[in-house]
Amino acid sequence: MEMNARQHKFGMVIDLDKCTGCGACMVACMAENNVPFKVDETNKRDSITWMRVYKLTNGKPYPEADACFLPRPCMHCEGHAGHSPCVSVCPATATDYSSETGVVSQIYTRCFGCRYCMAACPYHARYFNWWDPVWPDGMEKYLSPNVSPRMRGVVEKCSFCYHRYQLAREKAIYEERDEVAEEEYQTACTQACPAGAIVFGDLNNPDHQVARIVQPDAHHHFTGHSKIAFRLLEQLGTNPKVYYLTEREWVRKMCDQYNFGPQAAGH
Amino acid sequence: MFPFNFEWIWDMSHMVFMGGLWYAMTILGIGMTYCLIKAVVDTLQGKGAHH
Amino acid sequence: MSIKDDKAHAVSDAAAGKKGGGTILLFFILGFAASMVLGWVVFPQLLYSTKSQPFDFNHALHNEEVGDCESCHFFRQDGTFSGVPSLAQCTDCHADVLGESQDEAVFVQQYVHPEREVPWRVYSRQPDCVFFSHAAHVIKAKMDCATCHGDIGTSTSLKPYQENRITGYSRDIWGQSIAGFKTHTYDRMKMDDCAQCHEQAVEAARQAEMMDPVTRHFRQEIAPMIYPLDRQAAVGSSVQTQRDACFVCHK
Amino acid sequence: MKLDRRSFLSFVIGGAAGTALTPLPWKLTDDLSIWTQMWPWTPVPPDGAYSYVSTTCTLCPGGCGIQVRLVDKRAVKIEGTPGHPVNDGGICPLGLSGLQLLYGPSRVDGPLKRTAGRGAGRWTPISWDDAIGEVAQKLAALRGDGRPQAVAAISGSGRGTFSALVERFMTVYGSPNLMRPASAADACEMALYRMHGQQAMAGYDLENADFVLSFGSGIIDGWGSPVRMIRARSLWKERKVPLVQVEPCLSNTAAAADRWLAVAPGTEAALALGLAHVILSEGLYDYNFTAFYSAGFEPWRQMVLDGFAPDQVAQITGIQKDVIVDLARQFAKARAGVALWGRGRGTTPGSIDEAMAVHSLNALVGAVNRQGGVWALPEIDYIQWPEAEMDATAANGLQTARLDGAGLEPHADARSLAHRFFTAVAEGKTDPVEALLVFEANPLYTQPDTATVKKALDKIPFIVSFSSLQDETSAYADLILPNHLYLERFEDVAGPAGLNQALIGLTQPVVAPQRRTRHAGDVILALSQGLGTPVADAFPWESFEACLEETLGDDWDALVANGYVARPVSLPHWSSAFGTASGKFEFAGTYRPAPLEGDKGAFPLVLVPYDSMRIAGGTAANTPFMTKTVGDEILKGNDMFVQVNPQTADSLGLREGLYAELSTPRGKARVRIHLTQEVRPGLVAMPRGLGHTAFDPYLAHKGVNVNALLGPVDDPASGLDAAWGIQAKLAKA
Amino acid sequence: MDSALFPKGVKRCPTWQFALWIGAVGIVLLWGVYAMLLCWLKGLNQTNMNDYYGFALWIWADLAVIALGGGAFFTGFLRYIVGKDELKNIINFAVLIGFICYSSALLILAIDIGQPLRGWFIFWHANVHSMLTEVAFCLSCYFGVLTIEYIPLILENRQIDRVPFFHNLAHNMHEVMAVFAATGAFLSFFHQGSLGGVAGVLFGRPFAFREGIFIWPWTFFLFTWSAAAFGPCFTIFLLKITEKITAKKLVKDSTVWLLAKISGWMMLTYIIAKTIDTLYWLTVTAPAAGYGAGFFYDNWFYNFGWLFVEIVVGGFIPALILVSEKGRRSPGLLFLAVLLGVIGVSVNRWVMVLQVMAVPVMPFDTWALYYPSWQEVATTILPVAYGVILVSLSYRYLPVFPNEMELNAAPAQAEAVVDEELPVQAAVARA
Repeated sequence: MEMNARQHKFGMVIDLDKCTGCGACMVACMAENNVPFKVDETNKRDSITWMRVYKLTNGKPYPEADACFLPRPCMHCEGHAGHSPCVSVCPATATDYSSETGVVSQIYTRCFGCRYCMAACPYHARYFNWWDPVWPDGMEKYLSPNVSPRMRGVVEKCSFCYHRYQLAREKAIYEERDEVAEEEYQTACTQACPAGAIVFGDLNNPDHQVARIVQPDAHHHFTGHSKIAFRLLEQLGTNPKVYYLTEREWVRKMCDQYNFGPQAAGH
Repeated sequence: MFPFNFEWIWDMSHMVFMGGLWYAMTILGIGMTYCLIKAVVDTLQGKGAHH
Repeated sequence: MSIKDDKAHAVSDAAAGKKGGGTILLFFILGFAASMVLGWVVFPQLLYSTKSQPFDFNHALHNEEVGDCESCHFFRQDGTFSGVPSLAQCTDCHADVLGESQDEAVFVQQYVHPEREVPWRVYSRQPDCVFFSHAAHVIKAKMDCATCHGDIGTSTSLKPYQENRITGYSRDIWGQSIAGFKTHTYDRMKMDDCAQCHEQAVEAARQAEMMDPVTRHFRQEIAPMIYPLDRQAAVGSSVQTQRDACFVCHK
Repeated sequence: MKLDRRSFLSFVIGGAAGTALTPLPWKLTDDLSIWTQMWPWTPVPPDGAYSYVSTTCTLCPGGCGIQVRLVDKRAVKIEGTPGHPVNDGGICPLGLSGLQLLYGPSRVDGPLKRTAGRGAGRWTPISWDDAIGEVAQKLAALRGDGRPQAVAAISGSGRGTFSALVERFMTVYGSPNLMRPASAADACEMALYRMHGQQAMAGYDLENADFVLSFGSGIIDGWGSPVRMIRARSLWKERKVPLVQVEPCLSNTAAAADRWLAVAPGTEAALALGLAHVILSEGLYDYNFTAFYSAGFEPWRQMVLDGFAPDQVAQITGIQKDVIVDLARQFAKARAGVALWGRGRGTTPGSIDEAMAVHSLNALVGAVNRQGGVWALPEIDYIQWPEAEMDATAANGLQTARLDGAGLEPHADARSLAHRFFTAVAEGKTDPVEALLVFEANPLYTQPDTATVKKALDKIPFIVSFSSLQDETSAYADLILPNHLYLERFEDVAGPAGLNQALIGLTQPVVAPQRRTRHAGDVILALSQGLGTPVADAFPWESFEACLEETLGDDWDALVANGYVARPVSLPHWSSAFGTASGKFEFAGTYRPAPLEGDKGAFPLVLVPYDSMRIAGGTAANTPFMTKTVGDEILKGNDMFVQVNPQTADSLGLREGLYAELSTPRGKARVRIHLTQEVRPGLVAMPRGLGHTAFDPYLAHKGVNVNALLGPVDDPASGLDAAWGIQAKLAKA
Repeated sequence: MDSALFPKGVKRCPTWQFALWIGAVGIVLLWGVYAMLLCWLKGLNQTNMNDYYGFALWIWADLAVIALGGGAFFTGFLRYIVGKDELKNIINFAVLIGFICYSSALLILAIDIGQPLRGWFIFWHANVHSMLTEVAFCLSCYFGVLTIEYIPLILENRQIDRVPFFHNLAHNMHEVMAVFAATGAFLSFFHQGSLGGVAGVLFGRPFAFREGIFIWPWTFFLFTWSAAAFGPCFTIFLLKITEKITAKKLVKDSTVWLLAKISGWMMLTYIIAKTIDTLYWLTVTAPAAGYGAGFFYDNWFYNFGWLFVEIVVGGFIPALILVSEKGRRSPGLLFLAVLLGVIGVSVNRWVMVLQVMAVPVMPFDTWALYYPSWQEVATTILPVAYGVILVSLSYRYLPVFPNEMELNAAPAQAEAVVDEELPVQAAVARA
């Protein structure tokens, strides 16, 4: 509860030209956030991966084929005034948009599993616990106390490692500082990425790297100033806080949905 | 649901939506109570005994 | 059964109804009274099982010896709170029996020597989904321990631990009153109780803003136009509830 | 008063009305929902004090620094060490999920003795004393017979103190038969030995290169030290350093490269020489280096000019002539261009000719021992133990020929040829091997042609595995003496693969041993004690930890605190850099394509394995988390997909998702088809690292082990395994 | 045996036959109950739903039965508010069908949620911005209304009616029924609309998203409209089936024709509105989000055929049959029209739930198709079995059809014969 604190807007910039598709972000996220696993995880439609790396291909024949990897965390959409696609549909207020941090939260113990938010999310960033989370005997020892394991029957998703923000804030309070420094609050995927493809920080803070890279334009729906920056499904108006960078035009066209619409020409 | 619930805000949405709902529920409640009480009174007055 | 029989039956039933009015009312009252006793007296007895602590502990005595709460319940360098002391902390003094109490003997024999952590039952243990920052409350908001924990620091022995058979939590979370009433801030520790306090704070801030319309107008209307990226957080950070957002207290 | 139906009804209604006015229904409703929020079968991780321990990851040869987050005494997360010279905070999926190995179901609980047929999976736990006693007895008996050479050992790593300890043990025991699984690093080492005249590792100064030409190296697919390579590649992106990938299929590296040259498989050396041709004929090479510091330049130059003109090379490689010319010019004109070699992750050694051809290309532009080039780094020489005393038995044993033929003609400069060992034993052409000790290796899975390996193991009556995990080889052993896992033990890591620094990393116990395991180093010390003088005398240390501390000497404290020490590298000037007879760099290497195994008529396609960062392909196996990241176009249920070009599939009547039988001269497997334009027509690409049969249900029986379908092909120049694929056939199943 | 419970002056099949019938349907019911218990005890992994199909067969079934159960509110609305007295002959049946549909919907919802024991959070922690909250509240309240409307019918059972209190209660409830019906109509208009809003507000799902007025997307109005149009269709459809099975005429033709006519005009106006909505969405709304029309139907399963079936086969054709006097008076055409109508509205609910999930919003993703598990099918059939049983019981014991006696007054059979004496042969024909 920080009254009149500076309004943060935590966001991410992912450089698709640096991303190698190694999957470290996915595993870092699973390890950080007590994500469960099953014996068979090959049905990707019921496999919980808060951070998922998609493989995009340009569809051209050999040897003109090209591929690109696109890591997809929760976009923490701001929508219009915090009404992201998933937040306003939740009937039990189990998910929420924080105007203080810009994080879309999810309370697992409040969620009763109607899955409306999953229907609402165009990014498939929300996952349902179809099964009880079960760890092989003894393996529950590695579970982190900072993130509560989710029970069967509820929806979960990427939290931008909010617990790290909580811990960083506790430290700041203990040291009687007002603010958490940029490097003090970084998500697990950002920290792990061997390519340094993920940058995380406060989009509202011009000193933060994310803000410097994309320079979100507050007067134009927070689109990035950079020519090579785009947001996934920009046209839907979800106003996501995850920006992507790539020099490859085919990737940008495929992802931001400007290819069909009337504005196909200009971006 | 109720003003003392954490989620409650005194705003237009809550007043219109919950207001409408409580209004409807009140009508149903009062209606049913009326029917029940009247049925008890009628019965005590010996109405409805067949033939 | 013929129609004739039916008619006869109905008439006799109706007659019985008139005669039995008192009986019916009596049974209604009986049922009512029985359920009241069941719900208000028997049910709470059944709902909680009383469990004893591994051994008794005298807060008052320890407080006298070490001087303050912080010696045992302290903040770590990273701002986290240590909570219930670990065995290692106790062993600093209690490597061997110091006093004469039976409880201390139990402690030293059963826990200190085999190096076994004491399985304390914690009255204030919250569900795993709760994130609670002692630093935010004690250091930043300068709250007293007693606001939430009551006067446990001056107690001379541990009260019995009443465990809810369904939820596994201490009765102190719901409160001793089965109806959920409370007189002190520390009587209950449910989400509503956290919310109550937080709401007062949010409300106070809102009032403060209301009192100064110029500042309020500047903050809410003018400033965002000039510095679109440098907005101040609105009072109450949740878009849904206009209060604190979920993740403030949940993990 | 009459107790009738009505009274009862009245009682019930009264009860219901009353109940609604008590807390009972409401409290029960609330408590039941709290119960669902706290189901007793959902674990609650205990909280505590947070701390970090710095150590080194040994799950691959990359040598990344890791720091393990602890909550009280529980390890809860592995993270990369910020500022570490190798990985600077970055970390790979395998390294991240190490705790799943530590606490996982694959761990061997304690010493186990086989009670039924090999591989039947029936074991009885025995005490450590009995286990060590049994091994010591067996070894003592063979030594007593005067046949110490009948004991063979395989050690996963060739470097570090533990490896030295094993080597010392085998030496004083009297057996020359110590092998390690070969990789591209061995071929590279051998190439450097021939061209530089020194025993050295190749270090690549990639951070300072300004043009990178990779001959099939999976730069971001696990080649070298994987995290460091990925970091280097990001650096190139930032500095606009071009990366050109020469590879038949669109690997992740090829997709990430600025330019992908879809070369005909197996003709990479020809392309290297074609580039050399352009550089030579256009005079773009480093005159200073070739003229003053190299030997054999003229004949090599003549060989290149005669046989590798761009249009000839275009014929061989399928790369257009002007592309070759253009690329050669760019490479030569770069200030610090460097060419890399070693297919994919470098799991198999490959042709040493090819290695030398690529290295010659580097030499041609003077990229040897130069900033941004290739450096020959001698091993860090900190293991300084007094020479061990040997008795006659040991001396006689060591006189016998190595069973794998390494060090003997025609492979005099080979140090270990593991694949030949298994083939020789399986074929029964050698003196019998009576006992095999396996340290940190899993040959039954990682060696090509696993059927032959199994046949070889069948002929060895006594196999002892020291594996911490229930891998395929330990499942086939007679005794398992489980080592601590890397997070529970001390170990040193010398010089991560391909690094341009001299670095020693320390692995140290982060948590107490989770199972009844013992450090394999301590077990060797105990075994040597069991064997008595003179073997015991060679091991004066009380414990492995003591040995390690003594060996590392002054560095010990810094290692314990930071997890690593880095030593400066001073590059010798060209005039003193080479240890060859001429004292100069020797140009060598040509294009001598080794034919793939199998008849092209019966097996018209070519099977090539590919590597992925999401699948651990070596001794370490996939963790549940990693398997979770594997796409459903690779693995679906237990079925594995092979990737083929639609053109290839069309000709065989195969469609997406169909089951097919993939057969090679070495075996066959049931697979499914995934069509992709990323694979060259005529090739069948298959991931390396699946198809485990041991470990745990989260890993076992998922997919097919590519090594079961591949066979080794001896490189005539080195004796190492030069196979990069095998002829194959794909038919509808 | 149970003849004393029959409504006055009507004929029913023998008890054994009825028991056999209930037993047979009961087996299906038990199968559904078994599947339901599996879902509750083992969790939703028993279904074939997945993270792409969070909403699947059940939500479709929910939306469909609520649309089909719309006959209750709309007939009630016409009867009590508009004052079409003629409809009193069918209102009981409409209420019964509505009661079945709504109780089924609530049951399915209770199975469908991941945490049934926390289901009450939707009320307690209500988020008023969510269409689903509105649905939950109005649905449960309207279910209460239907119960209130259904209770007098139960109280009118010949034996219950003899108890003075119950007789009086039924009488009093009838007196104020218009108030209940009006409240019900109010609630119904909203929750039918909210169900449309459930899909229509999903601005992240360009297949579902519709613009609209204030907080309501066009689907909000279209759903209410379609429920009003197609609900009565379903009532007539079930009436015709019941008449077929019982071999009796139960409702006067004039009543059916009136309802069919109103339904027909509602349908015609609805389907025109729906067509306009579809065209606007395909040419304006969806392209604005970056999607062309072809994108949504570019699949072997989900193709333009669905649109044709929904709008032409299940929309215009039945509407035109019903608005024409000739059409609705021909028993064959009438039945065809109500059948097509039922199919049409079910298809509409299907695409608004399942195709929404199937369309790959991220262009690099693939179409997601799914087929339900047997547990999902069984739990979806469960309400059907339950409905059949409730209709059978109500028909047998309650005066559902006020005109039944009058319409089936066979002069040969005197009132005295009503009960046990009924010949077995005749009963077989009437079962």
